[in-house]
Amino acid sequence: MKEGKVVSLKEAVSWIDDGSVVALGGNILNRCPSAFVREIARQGKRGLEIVKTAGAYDIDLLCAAGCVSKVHAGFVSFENEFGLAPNYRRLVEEGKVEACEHACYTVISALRAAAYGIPFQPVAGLNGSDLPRVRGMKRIRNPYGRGAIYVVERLQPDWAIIHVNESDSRGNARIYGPQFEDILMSRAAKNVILTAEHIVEGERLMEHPEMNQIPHFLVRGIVHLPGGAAPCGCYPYYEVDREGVKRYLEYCSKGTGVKEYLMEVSP
Amino acid sequence: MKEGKVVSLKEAVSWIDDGSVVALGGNILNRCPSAFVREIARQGKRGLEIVKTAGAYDIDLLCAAGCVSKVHAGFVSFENEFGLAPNYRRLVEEGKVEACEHACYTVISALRAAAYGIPFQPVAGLNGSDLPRVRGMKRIRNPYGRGAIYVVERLQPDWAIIHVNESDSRGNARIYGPQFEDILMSRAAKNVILTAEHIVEGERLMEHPEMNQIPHFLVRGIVHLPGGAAPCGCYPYYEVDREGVKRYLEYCSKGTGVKEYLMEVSP
Amino acid sequence: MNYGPAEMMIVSMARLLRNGERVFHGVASPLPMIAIQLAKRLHAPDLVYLNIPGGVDASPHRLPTSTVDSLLVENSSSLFSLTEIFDLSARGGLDTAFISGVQIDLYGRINLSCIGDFKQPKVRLTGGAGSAVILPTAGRVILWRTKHNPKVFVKKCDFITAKGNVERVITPLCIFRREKGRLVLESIHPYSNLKEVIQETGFPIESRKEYSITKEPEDGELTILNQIDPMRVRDLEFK
Amino acid sequence: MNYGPAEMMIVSMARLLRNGERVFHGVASPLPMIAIQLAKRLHAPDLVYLNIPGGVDASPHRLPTSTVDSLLVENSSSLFSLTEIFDLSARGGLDTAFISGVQIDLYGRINLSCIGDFKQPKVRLTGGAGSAVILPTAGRVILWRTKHNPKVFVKKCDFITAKGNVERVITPLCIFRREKGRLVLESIHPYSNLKEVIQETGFPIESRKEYSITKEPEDGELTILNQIDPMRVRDLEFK
Repeated sequence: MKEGKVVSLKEAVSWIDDGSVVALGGNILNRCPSAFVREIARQGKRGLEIVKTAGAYDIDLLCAAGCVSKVHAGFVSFENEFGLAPNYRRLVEEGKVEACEHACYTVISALRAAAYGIPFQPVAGLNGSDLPRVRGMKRIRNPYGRGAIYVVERLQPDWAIIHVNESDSRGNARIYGPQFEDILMSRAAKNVILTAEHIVEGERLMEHPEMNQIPHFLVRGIVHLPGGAAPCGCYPYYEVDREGVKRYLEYCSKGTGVKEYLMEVSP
Repeated sequence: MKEGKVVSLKEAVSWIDDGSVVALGGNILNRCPSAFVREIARQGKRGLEIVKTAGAYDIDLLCAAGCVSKVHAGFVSFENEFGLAPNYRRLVEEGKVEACEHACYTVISALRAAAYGIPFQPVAGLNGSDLPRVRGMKRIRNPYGRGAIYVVERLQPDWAIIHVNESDSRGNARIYGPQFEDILMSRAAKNVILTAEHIVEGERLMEHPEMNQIPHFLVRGIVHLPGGAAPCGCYPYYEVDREGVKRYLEYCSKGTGVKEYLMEVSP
Repeated sequence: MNYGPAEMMIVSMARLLRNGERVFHGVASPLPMIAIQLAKRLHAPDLVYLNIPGGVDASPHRLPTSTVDSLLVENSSSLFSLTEIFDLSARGGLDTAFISGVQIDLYGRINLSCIGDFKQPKVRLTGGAGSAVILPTAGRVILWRTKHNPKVFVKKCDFITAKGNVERVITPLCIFRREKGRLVLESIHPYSNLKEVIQETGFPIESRKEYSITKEPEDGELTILNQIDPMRVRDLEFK
Repeated sequence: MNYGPAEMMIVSMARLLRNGERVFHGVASPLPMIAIQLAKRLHAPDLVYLNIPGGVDASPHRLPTSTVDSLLVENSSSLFSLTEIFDLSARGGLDTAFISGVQIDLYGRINLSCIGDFKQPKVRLTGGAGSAVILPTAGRVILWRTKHNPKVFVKKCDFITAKGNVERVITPLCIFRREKGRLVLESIHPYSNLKEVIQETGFPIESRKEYSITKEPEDGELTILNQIDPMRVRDLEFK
């Protein structure tokens, strides 16, 4: 089935220019495009802007590897069991990465603006928060009545990188279980790269077209990466590899940790 | 299975007050809540505002029965085989029904504003159309850069009436095949009434929760109405009853046609 | 092989479609529905076919008489709803859309709303469906209308429902191309002539010198058209 | 039966939940995740449980250590994504949300963004996740924090990540209720006392006279809690 849009991991990552805006699918430690992210780090991309509602391993690793200039996210941390994202935190504190903090819903709204072809999207809430001030979110008058509402600026990723359960060689793809913001990302981004647990026959996917949330014509390339979310989980195939996450964090607690980590982990 | 939120057709229709804003699911002659619409006509509701991207039988019948004050829609007609919607057309021409013409996408955008809890929704396009002028759609400046964009006002239906393939007695429901704008309507409306081909065990629907597009907590009531879309079709169970549509149009071509039609057709 | 305006129009539409592009037709659109299937069978197998029921690359076992029929999800590769199609067009991702008009003016502006005044119409029409958004946002729009007379091709629309990126207009008599914002005669179908086109068109025909004769439908095109539409759904638009 | 702050907090949260209401917890929220399951087993079987993976009324076969784990779609009645939950809250349809804060001030405003200046932080925190939208739009917000000291309950947040409809704050020592915009002491947990609460709170404790002692967790509550959380996922928040 190596045909159609299926390419190697190296090639797909080579498409991404320094300075690109890259949306990463999944959420925290679930169905992240982890292997793809490691290859970005290995290829030494620079100045990327990362877009995600809530990230951990993927964002932290890219920060550690020096790939990132800005992070547009609502939440960056490993949650209670593993704690704060050490590299993201350090690099923001050192002024080397800019934390473009969003409410998760403002990431969603900014992606909606991109998907809907409009320059901004009104969003409920935010009243009383300091975020609009420090992040330059505007408030505009309701032209149909009283009141005003915050609007967030369009955020159009150059790339959405989405790890899916199944794809055919043209890019018709399925996610089983939680989709998080991945479907919206696939619409908002200029280009989509899928990393897929399984490359399957298109005929089988066509038996239930309503389950194929990503249509082929939005997809630029597909990388066959079984286990490609690890150490994050990929429902329903495998859970979070907690030892794997710990190993990443242990490497990070050493000096030149991420380089060594990337040499040890494959792909 | 007559339990939970399952009620009679009469009761569900009795909930709808005169003057309500009612969104109707389906599209043209597909999966419309036809039996529900006929009961609205029989109960003699008045002053309803109907919301739908593209309607035919349902909108025309409600207009004929004197139930409608305004129609918010992008398209009202039976398409090529059956022609224009005769009662809608006549009553708009007589000034008795107001044609609040939308582009279909502005209906969608106005419903999105309701679903997103915002007073208006920006929408691409409309440039050069007379619709914004006659319909009072405003154009506002982009606060993040150059240019301006049309925004449409929120349109929040009091009710969304949606004919589904399957529902359990709590209102977890499934549509097979084309969903049209029904899922958005279920989010935009204050209340949802389902008419269902089949009332099924919740346990069965829970085997594939991702296929249940309408969650129970949005649903106020369910009416068990096998064949309830006829003469419209309900994929994959039955196609459009073209003789049934013709019969409706034949009754309409007589003087007091719709009253007689409603006596003949059941439910 | 025999052909009439229906076949000439469908073949003309199909020839305009390119392999790989994303093409949409809406409600009440039998000719585009058939033209898209024809193009996919001829030169554009990878054309991405989008429609209101949401089937991507649908290939129904028979053609429906309604172009929003649920049959148009059969053998699809995924579902992509009307809402998604509008979003796609709004963000610049829809290449080609087919739209009709009850009135069409020299600038390719269309009226699908009313004859007479909008608020007190002499005739209330269907409404423009998605046209007011599609015309300005799609990469190109191919207009068509199965009647060619001065009531359709008018000096001035009673109401401008939509205006935008019209590239061509396919009629039973001819094909117009839009150049510098105005419709110019591109070709006249073999069974018509310049006199008839001028007589049946309410706006002045410009650039007469450069028009050609539309290439007749080829036997191969007509054979496949008849395979796709053996029940002549196409005739519905000519009733 | 034995109980500590974890049990006291979870039981306190669960008691606040009402049958039939729509309740959401987000990321890094073990105590609310457990409290919701407890309430559903006790007095609120029809509580509508919403979470980030999107499971509606999920009932996982075991509790995950992450509260965005895909296990939280198990045995759901439908999927309702985070985007949908925000929309629901935005349109006034979310009844109750659980949110935490690294700093919480007298007005129930929270900081999850930074210690020090936002642009040049001394400590970059996790970020507020959805809180800046949830606090103003949800019907009510129940804040919780597993540490109660003057660094958490502060006179002034370094940064206001979110402000809004906070109804109660559950801490290891006490429960605050928000009245006329300010947090007032509602009850002190049986193992603590007023002196300790005052000492560990950075803002002045108001309306001291009317506070009560939190009702101890009952054996029935603790039994079910232990059935739900036999592996003591709840302790993760106290590390």
